[in-house]
Amino acid sequence: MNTSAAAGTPAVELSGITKTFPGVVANSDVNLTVRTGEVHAVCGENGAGKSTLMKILYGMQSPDAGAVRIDGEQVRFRSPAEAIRAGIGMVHQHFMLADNLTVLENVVLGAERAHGIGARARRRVLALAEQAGFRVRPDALVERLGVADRQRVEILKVLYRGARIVVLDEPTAVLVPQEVEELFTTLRTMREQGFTFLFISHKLDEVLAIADTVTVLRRGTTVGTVPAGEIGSRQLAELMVGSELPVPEHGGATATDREVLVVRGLCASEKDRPVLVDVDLAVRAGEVVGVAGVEGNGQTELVEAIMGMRPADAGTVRLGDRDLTRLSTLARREAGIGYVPEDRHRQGLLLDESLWFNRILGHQTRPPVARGRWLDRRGAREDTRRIVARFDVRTPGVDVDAAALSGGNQQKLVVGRELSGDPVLLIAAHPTRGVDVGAQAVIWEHLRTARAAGLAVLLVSADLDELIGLSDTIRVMYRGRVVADADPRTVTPEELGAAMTGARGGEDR
Amino acid sequence: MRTEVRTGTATGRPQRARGPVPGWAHAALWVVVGVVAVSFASYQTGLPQLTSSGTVQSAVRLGIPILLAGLGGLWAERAGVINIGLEGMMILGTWGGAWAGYQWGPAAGLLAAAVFGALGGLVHAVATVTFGVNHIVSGVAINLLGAGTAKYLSTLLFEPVSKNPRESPPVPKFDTYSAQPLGAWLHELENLQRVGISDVAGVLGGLVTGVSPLTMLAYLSVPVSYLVLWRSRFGLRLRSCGENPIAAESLGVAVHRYKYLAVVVSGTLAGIGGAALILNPGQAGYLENQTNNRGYIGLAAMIFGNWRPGGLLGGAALFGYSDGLQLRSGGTTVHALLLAAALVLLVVAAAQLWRRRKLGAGVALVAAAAVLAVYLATDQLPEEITAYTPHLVTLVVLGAASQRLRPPAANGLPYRRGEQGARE
Amino acid sequence: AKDIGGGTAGSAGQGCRLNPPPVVTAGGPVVHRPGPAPNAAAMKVGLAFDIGGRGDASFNDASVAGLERAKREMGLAEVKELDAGAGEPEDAKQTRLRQLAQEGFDPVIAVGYAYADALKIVAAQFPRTRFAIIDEDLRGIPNVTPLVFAEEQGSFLAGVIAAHRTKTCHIGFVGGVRTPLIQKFEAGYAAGAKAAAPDIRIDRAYLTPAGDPSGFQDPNKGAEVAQGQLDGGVDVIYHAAGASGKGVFSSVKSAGAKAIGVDSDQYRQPSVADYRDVIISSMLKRVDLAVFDYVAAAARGDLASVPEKFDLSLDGVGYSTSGGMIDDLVPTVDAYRAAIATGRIKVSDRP
Amino acid sequence: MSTWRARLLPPALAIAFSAVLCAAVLLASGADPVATLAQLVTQVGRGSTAVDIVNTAGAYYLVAVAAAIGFRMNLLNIGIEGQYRLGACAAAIAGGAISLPPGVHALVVVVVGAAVGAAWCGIAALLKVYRGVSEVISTIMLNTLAFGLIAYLTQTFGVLRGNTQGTRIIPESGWVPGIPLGGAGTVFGLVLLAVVVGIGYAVLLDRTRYGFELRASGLSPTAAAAGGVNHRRMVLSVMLLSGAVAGLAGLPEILGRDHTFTITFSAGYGYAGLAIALLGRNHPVGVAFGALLWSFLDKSSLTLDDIGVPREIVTILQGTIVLSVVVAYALVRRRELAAEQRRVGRATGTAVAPAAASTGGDRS
Ligand SMILES: Nc1ncnc2c1ncn2[C@@H]1O[C@H](COP(=O)(O)OP(=O)(O)OP(=O)(O)O)[C@@H](O)[C@H]1O
Ligand SMILES: Nc1ncnc2c1ncn2[C@@H]1O[C@H](COP(=O)(O)OP(=O)(O)OP(=O)(O)O)[C@@H](O)[C@H]1O
Ligand SMILES: [Mg+2]
Ligand SMILES: [Mg+2]
Repeated sequence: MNTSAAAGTPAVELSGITKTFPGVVANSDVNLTVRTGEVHAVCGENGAGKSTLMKILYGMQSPDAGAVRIDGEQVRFRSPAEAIRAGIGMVHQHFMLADNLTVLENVVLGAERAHGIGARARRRVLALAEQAGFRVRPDALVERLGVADRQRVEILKVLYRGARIVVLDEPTAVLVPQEVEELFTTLRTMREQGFTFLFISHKLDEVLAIADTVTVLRRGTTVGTVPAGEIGSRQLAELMVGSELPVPEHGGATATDREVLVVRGLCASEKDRPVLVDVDLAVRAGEVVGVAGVEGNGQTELVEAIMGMRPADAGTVRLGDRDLTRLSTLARREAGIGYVPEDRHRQGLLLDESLWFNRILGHQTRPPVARGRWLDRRGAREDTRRIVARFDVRTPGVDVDAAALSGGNQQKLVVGRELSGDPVLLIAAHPTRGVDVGAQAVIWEHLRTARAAGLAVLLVSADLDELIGLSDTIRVMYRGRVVADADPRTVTPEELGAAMTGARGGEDR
Repeated sequence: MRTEVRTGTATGRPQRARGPVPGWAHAALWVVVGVVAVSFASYQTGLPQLTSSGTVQSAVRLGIPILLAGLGGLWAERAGVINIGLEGMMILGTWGGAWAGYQWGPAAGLLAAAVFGALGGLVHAVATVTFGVNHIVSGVAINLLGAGTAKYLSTLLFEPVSKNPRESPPVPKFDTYSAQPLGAWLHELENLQRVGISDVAGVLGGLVTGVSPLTMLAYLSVPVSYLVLWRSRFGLRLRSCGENPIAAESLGVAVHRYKYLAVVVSGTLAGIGGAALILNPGQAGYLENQTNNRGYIGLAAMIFGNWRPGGLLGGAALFGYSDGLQLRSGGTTVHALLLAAALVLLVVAAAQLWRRRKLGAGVALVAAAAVLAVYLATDQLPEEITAYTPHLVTLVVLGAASQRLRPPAANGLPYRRGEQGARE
Repeated sequence: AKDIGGGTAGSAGQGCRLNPPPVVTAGGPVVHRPGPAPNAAAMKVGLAFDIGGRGDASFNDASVAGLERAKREMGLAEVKELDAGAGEPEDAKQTRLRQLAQEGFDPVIAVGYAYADALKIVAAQFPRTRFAIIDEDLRGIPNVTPLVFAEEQGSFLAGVIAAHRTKTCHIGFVGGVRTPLIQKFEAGYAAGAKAAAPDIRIDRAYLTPAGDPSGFQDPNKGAEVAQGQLDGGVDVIYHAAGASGKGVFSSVKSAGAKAIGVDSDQYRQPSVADYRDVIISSMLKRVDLAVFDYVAAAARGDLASVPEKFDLSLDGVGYSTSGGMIDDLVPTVDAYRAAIATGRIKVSDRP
Repeated sequence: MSTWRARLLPPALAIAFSAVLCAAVLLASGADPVATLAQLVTQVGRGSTAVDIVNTAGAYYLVAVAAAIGFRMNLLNIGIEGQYRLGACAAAIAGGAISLPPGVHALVVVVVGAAVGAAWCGIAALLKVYRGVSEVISTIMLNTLAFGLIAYLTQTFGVLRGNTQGTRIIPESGWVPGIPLGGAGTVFGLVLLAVVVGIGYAVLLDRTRYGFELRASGLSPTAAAAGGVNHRRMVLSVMLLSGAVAGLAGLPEILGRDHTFTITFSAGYGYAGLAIALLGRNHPVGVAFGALLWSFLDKSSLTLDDIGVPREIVTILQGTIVLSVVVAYALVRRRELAAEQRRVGRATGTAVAPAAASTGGDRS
């Protein structure tokens, strides 16, 4: 299946790249050839080694073995600075921006030699933005920008350094379809101007839409390179995981009439600025309510307000017959809410503690992990073993630190924990973000099972396929309000995206 | 790693960074408010000491070591390294300054103080940057180490000469200079004792008379720090290490090198701050425990100044002023200061009201009333309290203002090269 | 422009309206010393220092000087000094005393009132060892001899000198830490100044309140406080501020005013040699003398002969004339001195 | 299995490294390191040194536990110095002013000490929780202010004995008898208080819900918040607890020996406490060893004058020990995590193969 794509000198040639981290072989004998002026996609499960490979190309990590050739010439980068000098730029999976610096400062950082940090640099930035087809305000603080704007800043950074070869590591993960389309327009414009792109994404339809060639990694090695035109997303998925791609499927309505969560007129603000405006919401037993929205439009705040982590200015939150509005987070959890937070490292886990210790978090007042004011360490261990077995958490035992597990396994532990103790409501924020397809399937399956057993689920996700696939009904948030409802059986991702950007209302409103 | 991708704005719309008034004008306005309040209090109570050039000179002398220590803190923390070891570096500076100073004169003393402070900074850099030790822990250890080393060395090297293990031999001092004829003219104005004019003349006069090269250096280091940190490439890179070192590294910034540099500069400044305790006129040589927590206070001044040179200058000035006042003229003037404080609080209340913050205005108003009541009900404060006026003032002001402070985002976080994504 | 020293203070005014000195009929003080120095060749003396330790140019050094003289004149065999740390706990003081007693030093001299409590305990444990304590009137323990001084009397003379030297009729006192001991200095000084010039104004300040020892260690603060007094019109300052006194001297010097030192003859003290030309006199507290007398009494086995208090009449306190800046005042000051020594003037030790 | 190594190796390495460094310093200044060490060790057997070491270790243990409680939550309570002195002062004033049956009297004194320590630290806690003032700065300022307050209190409520200003003597009913060991001195009865506090600290941390919440908040405030831990309340209560324990530290000396608080009362324990907590890794047992080591160095160093070695070498030793112990911990921790990741990798590497084959929605 290996098709040689080389015609003329390839822009990038990686051969025999091997890189090991303690306990993990991130890359082993990876080969990759990228032609000049193409968009070359790199696909693979979580942890397949895509980012590592790109970081090696970008000089952020040095390979244990293998060679890197740029425009035919063998190079060995010891730092990003050298890669930048060789014309390589990288937009990272996680934005690499300093929030407290301005757009201009972020762009010129590290490349001050080119045009200084003053007026000349500002002119240059504005010119580049124009060339790429978007607008910027050089003196705005980055912390005030939305996700799409931040990504533009990232791309500007790369352009400003005169990169000809641009690595985009999961650039679309946080974008809505419209924004993705804008990005792709930019990429196409630039491809015509002669730029070469390495493009990483988990979303295979996107890959096929933008890429000229696709290389698939599986567990650290290249399993094949194919022209994008010759392959469908199903085959691509099989290449990636060695089997069929799981899709979140709905599995029939199980919703009842019993309202479990009722949110009425919820308002919240941050430093005098409203972040939630008059939100109404209800989730019934056996129902999954999906919340869609571009990041920063109040989903996070909604979840926090329901969990009692953010004070509400007005409105009520009820769980069954109980009014939760004045209760603490812990009391809400005790009342039967499970919570999968959006960032497992920051909010879900104590990375430096053992798995069983992590099992206690959020349940510290309840059996089987506690008895009154005392912890039940044995109970915690045993119940953690149960979760490990039931949720297929791959670990040698429950005494290892959470930090030692891979992301997917960490997330399975979190979901398992939050489904423990018979919750009546689960709030799941991005439950499969950055999780590989295997773990994703496990998590989806468990959500579906619990729903069938009568669990009410509030699902916040940026993955529209996940939202559409799992939800019984979808609410769209924009600027802190619920602006539209959508029926997942009929809505398309594009329509949803339009509602999320406030372009037009959803079907029901 | 924790790259936040949330905008925090419900509207998703980029908001304007600053209000209509630029920061410096804002600051200048508050300085004016302060001076007016103090001259009013001086007029009301008939205590010219509140704005006399002598008091201001005291404030300068007492404030300079704190200013320098604070600048040291600023440099380190802007690069993301918390430096609570300033005290230890300052002690090393005093020892080094005295040791070189008594043998080769004040200029050599200054140099040695800088070098010794820098050495302290280097140790801190090795511990925090290379070994990833918790910054505060390392700082505490450096304070122990600095004190111990200085004591040990002075027993070893000073005692044979000074006959006292806790003291250096006399150290020659810098000469002082005054801006003439400006100084004399201001002095005349001050002596007229006219409301307002004399107050301003006193304050300005105090700033330009009896200035030593070391004081000039300290004055200069404020704008220089600003220019270097905010207006140069070097500074941009340095600050980026304190805001998001991983991003900086990804752009080819040698983060470790900048952190090292910043912490060493930090130590150097603290060391010079130590030198200011021994090489300025009117000061003794090295003396055990003479820094007396000034390093920590410098840190407080820096936080007080919101991690900016201008604000830090304000913090050091406030500290020096209140300390100078209570030392020079004791309880009565500190008591008069209450009147000025009440006045400033009133202005704060008005400003809050203007911004339609009712709660803030109310609190400020109540506080103003309380301070005024204390002022009217007493005619002197107990000496045990006035002796610590600066500390109290710092605490109160921080309590009132610290919510608006904005430390560098990655301040104090451990950073290792190539670590990003290790936990992803 | 470069500043070239010299101030304006002191140029104004003609000084105070002065009282005439007291007329003393019985002549000078009567100092009676017991006979010739005994032989102390078999004696080993232990010395436990207070904070400040050797080289403090104050009472620690003075006690060493006393022992040096004992070595010279009585052939004292061995002296051992142990140093104290700042803020050290009580048991460190006990350990120090115990260590000296255990090693066979006898007598053991505790320098400073900080040893009072420790001495009560250790003295009971070593009933055969003789102890002395400086600056604390510790009575009722058979093997402890207190060596205390009438600081207020010496300070009285300093006050007299200040009153005669001020041109502004305004003088200052700078204390290190507001402790009862330092307040004795203040009390005597004020009393002396008032006795010589009833209209005189006296500014008094302490660098830190009791319990914060940094007041003895912070010359910068000393300088500021003195500067404040000088700017307020003071032109003679007496300090009892330990190492912070350096700061006082430096401010006094740059203002062209005058200073009075404390404890030892500070005019001759190397660490403040830069300022000697403004140190017109020093209040002397003769710890050396007391230590010498005590050792001599111990050598004779006659501790009862150690006076209860080393006061003016015993030359236990006094004033210095080094530098010759108060030579014209000596008759006046001596008159007051005689009046105190003979009990005609009583000096209170409370301000 | 390797955890005991992870616990013991760093301090051992650090002490060895620091000893070598100090030996070099001593050699450079012409002293004999071996003789110095011998002198330090033999001093333990002399006089009351051994008992003094135990007594001071008791106080050190208390301040170190106070520091450790804060450290566990990433709170740096530099104010222990002020808290323990103010606590001791207030407790002594209260003890001297009341008269109660034996036992109860002492208990009241102990409670007052703890309460005042907690209250003083509480100021910093309130400022932090409600006004966002860094506790580092506020506690430093409060330390200095404590000086003034103590001076004021001893002036106002105290008496003058000789040249020493102190509080009224506590009547005998308030004393806590010690364990007399004759010539070797008397072990303070309240050293047992340190033991009790230590056990309480260990149980609290390991076995209780509160301890769990404390550790969780320290490790990740965000995760703790999501897990229902009220961060504000934790900060407040932990600072109060830390202050209360600090407030106890001066009491063994006051109730066991001095029976009054004088302005010359021991100073500097607070800073030592921070260092000891670091040395002992905030662990109840580790801190105990740290306190003993620190106390041994302090007490034995008094003898160094005897052989003409500057006592400050011990301060240098202490500083390098703290610095190198944290470096050693950082290095060992890094190695341990890598080893664990390897272990997980190995363990799951075998599990991956069959699972990968059956990836899909068919597993539950
Ligand atoms: N710095 C590091 N230290 C240790 N292990 C690492 C490090 N960086 C990556 N790994 C591990 O190497 C493997 C490959 O990671 P990598 O980030 O390259 O995967 P990826 O294909 O980009 O995954 P994703 O789709 O989640 O972005 C993973 O198991 C990861 O845990
Ligand atoms: N600093 C910046 N960097 C990148 N893009 C930016 C920046 N500032 C603004 N933009 C983008 O430029 C466009 C214009 O935004 P801007 O804030 O100037 O005003 P606007 O759209 O007129 O706002 P409003 O919606 O209130 O009318 C937006 O799409 C925004 O995302
Ligand atoms: Mg990746
Ligand atoms: Mg990843």
